[in-house]
Amino acid sequence: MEKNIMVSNGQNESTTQGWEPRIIAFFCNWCTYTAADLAGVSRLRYAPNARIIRVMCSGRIDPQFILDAFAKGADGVLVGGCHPGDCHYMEGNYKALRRMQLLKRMLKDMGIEAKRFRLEWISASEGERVKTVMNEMTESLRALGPLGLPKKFEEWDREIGILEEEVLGKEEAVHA
Amino acid sequence: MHGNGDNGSIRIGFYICHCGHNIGSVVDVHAVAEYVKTLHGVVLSQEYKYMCSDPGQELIQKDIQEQSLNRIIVASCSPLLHEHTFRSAVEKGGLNPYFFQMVNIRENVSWVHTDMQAATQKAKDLSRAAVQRVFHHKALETKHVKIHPDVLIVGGGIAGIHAALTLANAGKKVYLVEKDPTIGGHMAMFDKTFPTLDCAACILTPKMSQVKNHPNITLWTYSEVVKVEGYVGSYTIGVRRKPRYVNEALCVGCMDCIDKCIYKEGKTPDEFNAGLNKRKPIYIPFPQATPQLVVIDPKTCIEFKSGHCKKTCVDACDRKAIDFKQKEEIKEISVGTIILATGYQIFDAKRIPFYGYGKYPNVYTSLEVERLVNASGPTGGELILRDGQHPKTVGIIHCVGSRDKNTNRWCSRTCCMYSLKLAHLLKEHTDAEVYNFYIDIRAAGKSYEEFYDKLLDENVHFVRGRVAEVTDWAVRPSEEGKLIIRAEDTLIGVVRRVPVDMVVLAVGMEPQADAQDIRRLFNISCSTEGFFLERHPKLAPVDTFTDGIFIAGACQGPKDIPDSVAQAGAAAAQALTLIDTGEIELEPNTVFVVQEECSGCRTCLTMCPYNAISRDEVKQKAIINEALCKGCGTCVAACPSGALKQNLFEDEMIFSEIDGLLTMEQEACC
Amino acid sequence: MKYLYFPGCSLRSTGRAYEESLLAVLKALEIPIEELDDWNCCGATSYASIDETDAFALAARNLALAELQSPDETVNLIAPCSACFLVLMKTERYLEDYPDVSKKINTTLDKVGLHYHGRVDVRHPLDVFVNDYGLENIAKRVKHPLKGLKVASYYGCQVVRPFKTFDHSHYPVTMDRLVQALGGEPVDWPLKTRCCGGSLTGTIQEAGLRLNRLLLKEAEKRGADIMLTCCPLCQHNLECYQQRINRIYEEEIDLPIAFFTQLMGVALGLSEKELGMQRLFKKPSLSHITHPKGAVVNAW
Amino acid sequence: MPEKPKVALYWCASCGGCEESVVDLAEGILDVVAAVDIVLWPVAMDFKKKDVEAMADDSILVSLINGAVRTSEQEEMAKLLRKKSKLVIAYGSCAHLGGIPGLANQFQREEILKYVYEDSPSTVNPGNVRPELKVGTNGATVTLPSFFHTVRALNQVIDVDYYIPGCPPTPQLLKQALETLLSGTLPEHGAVLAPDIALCDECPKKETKPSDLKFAEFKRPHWTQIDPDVCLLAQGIICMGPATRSGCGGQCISGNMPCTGCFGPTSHAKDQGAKILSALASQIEAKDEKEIDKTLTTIPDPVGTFYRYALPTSLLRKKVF
Repeated sequence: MEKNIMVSNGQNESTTQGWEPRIIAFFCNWCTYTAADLAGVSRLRYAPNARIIRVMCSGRIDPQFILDAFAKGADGVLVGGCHPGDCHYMEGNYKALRRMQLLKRMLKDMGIEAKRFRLEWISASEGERVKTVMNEMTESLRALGPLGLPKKFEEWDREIGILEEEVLGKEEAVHA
Repeated sequence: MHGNGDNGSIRIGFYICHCGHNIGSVVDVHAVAEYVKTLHGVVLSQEYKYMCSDPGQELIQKDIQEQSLNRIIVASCSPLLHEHTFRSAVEKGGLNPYFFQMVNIRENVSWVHTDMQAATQKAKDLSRAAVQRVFHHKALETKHVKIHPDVLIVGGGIAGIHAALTLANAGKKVYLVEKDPTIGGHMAMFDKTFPTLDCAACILTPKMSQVKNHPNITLWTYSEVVKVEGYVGSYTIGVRRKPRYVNEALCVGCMDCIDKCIYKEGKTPDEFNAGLNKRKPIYIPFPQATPQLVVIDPKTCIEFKSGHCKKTCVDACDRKAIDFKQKEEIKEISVGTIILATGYQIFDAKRIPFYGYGKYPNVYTSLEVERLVNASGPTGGELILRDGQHPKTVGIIHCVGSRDKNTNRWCSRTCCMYSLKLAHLLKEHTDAEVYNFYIDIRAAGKSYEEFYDKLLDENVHFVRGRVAEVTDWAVRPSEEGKLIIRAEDTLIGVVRRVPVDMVVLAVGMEPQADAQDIRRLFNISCSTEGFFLERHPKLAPVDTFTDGIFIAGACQGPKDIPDSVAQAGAAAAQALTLIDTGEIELEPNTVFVVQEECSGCRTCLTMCPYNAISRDEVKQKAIINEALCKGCGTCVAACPSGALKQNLFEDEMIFSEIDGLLTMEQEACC
Repeated sequence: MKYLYFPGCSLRSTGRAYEESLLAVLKALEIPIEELDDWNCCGATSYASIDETDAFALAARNLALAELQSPDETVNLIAPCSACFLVLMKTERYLEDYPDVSKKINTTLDKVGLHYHGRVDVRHPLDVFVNDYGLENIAKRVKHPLKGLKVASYYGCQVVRPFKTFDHSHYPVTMDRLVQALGGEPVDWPLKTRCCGGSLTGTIQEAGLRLNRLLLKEAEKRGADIMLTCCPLCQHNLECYQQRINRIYEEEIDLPIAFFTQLMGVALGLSEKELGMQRLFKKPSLSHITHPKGAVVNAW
Repeated sequence: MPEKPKVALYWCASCGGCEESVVDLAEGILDVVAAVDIVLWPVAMDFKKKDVEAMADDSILVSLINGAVRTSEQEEMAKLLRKKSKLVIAYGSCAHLGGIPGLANQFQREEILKYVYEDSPSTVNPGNVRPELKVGTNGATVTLPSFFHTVRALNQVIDVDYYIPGCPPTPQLLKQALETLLSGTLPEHGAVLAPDIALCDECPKKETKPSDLKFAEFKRPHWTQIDPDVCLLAQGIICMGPATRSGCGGQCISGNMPCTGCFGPTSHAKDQGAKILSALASQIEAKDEKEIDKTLTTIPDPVGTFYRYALPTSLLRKKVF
């Protein structure tokens, strides 16, 4: 029982079988999403693990989206915007940068590995970059293993309503 | 209108496109369609060969009416390509176009993945996300903005000139801004043009003076755009007019002042003659310069450097046109559309040291040779080399700074043809032996190949091989004092050493040095190699990703004169379309405030670069000026209490996408 | 940061003067180096032509050792001999660019308890002197400017090709700039990177000699007083076969061939002994430089 | 006379402040007592679990439960009261959002036990003894509740009908709540019984906030002389007001202290911390990454600051180990 309740680091065998990282990518319409299209037009091949959500500007990306993605089961989140100084809306990417810098610190404090969240500036012409980033991130997540928050939530909640006996048994174990 | 069926039911129609084999060969389209059928709210889910085709679109319209669908999803290519197409189809079907959602399973899936299972899974996920998203879609009004009828054209080369005249003749007011003292661009420097061999000046100068005299064209040379504000339909442009130190209104271009300059000889390399001769500090770029105005170059003028010049020029001018006090001025204009025709720069041959440019005097760039053979050039058209000789043998090296990983990878498209032209002219001027060293001869153009044949008949030599080096290292007596071109003749498979008197480097075309700054200023994109990026390589070659800004000529990529002119016409036509429509549709993706949810905390006020958000000081709440809002949504993400919403990108829509993408059956991960 | 030093076999045999002068100069410039422990043959060009993978493994061992020996994030490994420089760098790049190769090589290395992680940066002394230490700093320490000395810099085929490294692959200038900084006069000659015949002088001698002759004659024709090399084999070929070339082709070539580090040393005021000058067959006459007053002592 | 509606008050993982707030009704409490029958209130009255067990299901009109759920006992009582009550109200930040105890979700259970029973400076426990869950003394077995790995808000354990936010809730809110309930016109299930708009709306310093606020650094209240008449954010002090539900009357602000967010987010935000993070970070002055980080170092504990009351009900709920 203890094992199940103790939160695993996500590496436990049951989850890693045939497991593939799941990435949610938020791309800005003008640079990074266009770059992804370019990657397509250029028939660059990259890992199929990311799912792109298009927003008009990286400035639209609300930290809630990123946390929600993790909470719903993403193993990694990728945010793509125009290079600093190149924002289609002048400053949106700077606002994004500021938020993401703070968010990174918070994620760290919440025990989510730095490699699971990535902010990338990719201009409309950098299709190659999209490919590289997608592959790199997929690889580093594969190395990290699943984050699997939904699974963890279940595990955490399993302790609700377990029978007193089990708790006692466990408690003794702790002391022995 | 919520646009939902009776009792508010959501009725989704889902269409997935094979796009021929583009999607069908990688994504199991049928499986996806079947899967989507099982999703909540989906009334109809079907596959089709080409959704963007008329039958495809009619399909949607039919189903909307017959099955009273109120949400439409098409899984096909990128929304950047066909979103508009399908939205209008939906509208024709009698449904508000914004109940439509597009799923990109081509650029984002089938074109970038090979594993069918993974690709199909990804397509399913993206589709599921869209299905969940459309539940939150709302009916929206398309916004329209008026188009200011005036046009700004940046760059006075042949492309800019042609675009300006086309628009002006159509009765539109045009501002033509050129950074140099005269218009004409590179074409004005050329001697003859391929393949027709008519002289560049003869066909260009008339157009130049037309520009000068056209009532609808305001020509600002020696000027630069320094500010671009606003958006399609109403741009505010700031133009810096650099001081010529010569009063434009008074100067008639008689050039007396130039003769009287205390400099008897020129001291500065003459830009127009590619630096082959020297000009004075006070000069006119070239005889047919337009406008016919004198310029003073403060960098070299004694008066500006020391302040103790006799100012003989001032006395020479009976119209008192010379004005050392002249200051730069900033003009502000309003236009609705912009055409960028900023051209190109030639490849710097010094970057390939082993071709000896700048080291051996008799190595020239093609542009220098244009001036050298030109009647109005530094030598009056006589072919005298830097060391005073008349060349008996000339070698032309193709693809200098083109098709080369070490410099530029692209083909500059014009070099083959102008090299042939130069070969012809050189023979004409000197009857020297002319050798062309080429990788391939690219004579793809109307009567280009024929021109190539003609040159073959003129006994110009063609050596197929990339030149290894140009050297003065003589190994045979016959090579002493000559330049030796070493290249493998790949047709006979031997390395040849060809001694010549003159080497011509057919330099390639590059993006302007300031292309990146221009790009930022006008808020458009550049492609990898640095040329301006068109909206679509085939379907929107002169549009950019910024509405109302078009590109023409070599700033978009290497081009010869005919192509540049054609593109300039196209750009002008695009601008005309906007102007004559009078208004343009804008994405209604603007932001709105839910008044009763806004606490008036002012966070959003600091977010908007367009000052679209202000504060109602009575109600103490934020208000959005829709006209100014560009729809980036930065303020929405910043609103700490969720009181701001962005049309088409409301939080619920994005959360439901995230949810749709991730709430997958665990086992079927990617 | 300190540099690791990979001598290679030549610098302990035919190229001893190179090692002696290199170490002397590094010492004079106070550039800290440390010899790579337990280094082995780089495999040169010959091994790769027999079995490339084995050759990679052989060279990779040195790279792995370098990582063991240095804590630096990027390990700067100096390889003075052109062949070593090229082979080590080539190996490093292959391991970087081709995962399958590096996997194979590393499984081999693992057997002897080694592993290469890709931290090594193979450097040429020219690169280190000019780009790390800096020409200004070198110029500052020059005691005897090589006034009026016309120098033909010869790079040979391996240091700048096939990989783009610290200089232009067709027209390198690093050594010329160095010579300038030392107060000498670089002669412009177009044969800087042309083949010296390599091992041909030992195998198909006629071909080898012909190639050397071209280089030597052109250098003399361009008025060079001395030719500098950065490769033991080039130096050997160009110096040792001059008499034979003169005999066979009826030439009168008489051109001293030195290692660039030797001339550096002279300018920095080091003694001929320290610079291994005595090992040269043709001693350049530099007394006017080392003893500008024209003092009696004949430097050599 | 007709039977008065029954009311139960219970406390789980909480500080007792919520109980105080009930007493803060002052003489108003009398009207309450007059209007209702309090059937359980451990802090004030001597009723036992068995008394509640004895009652018929749904026989209690409303149970006001404060405190988060951290032990098996709290879980048990919450479930019991749910069974016996028509309505359950999560009373106060801890029951509503997890509250201050919820910050413990940044640590592992064992870390906490070890600290409390072994490492804390105030601990004198030579044998490192820990409480036994089950002790047998002459035949009888005494048991203690077990300590969960995770702190939970009430609605993560049982179904909750309404929420009264606040640390503690204001007497006014309680009064209004009771009045509405007794009036019989019930708000929709799951409603938070406070205005659904951020605190700035009722903030006394609202109009002193500039429209072009930029942060070069963030100050902590004790670092600076706070100007009582100016918006705290304008003074560089982190105030959760913009991301926090109003209804408290801006007590802290009036007391010249920043809002720490005890009323939780409005219904339009999913995650209070993420929202204030976004709002504040967006207004940082610096543009370059290093500079931005420099400004950010002046927020020593983002999680503790932005999720002081709402960690267990935030999107991530708990630190991942």
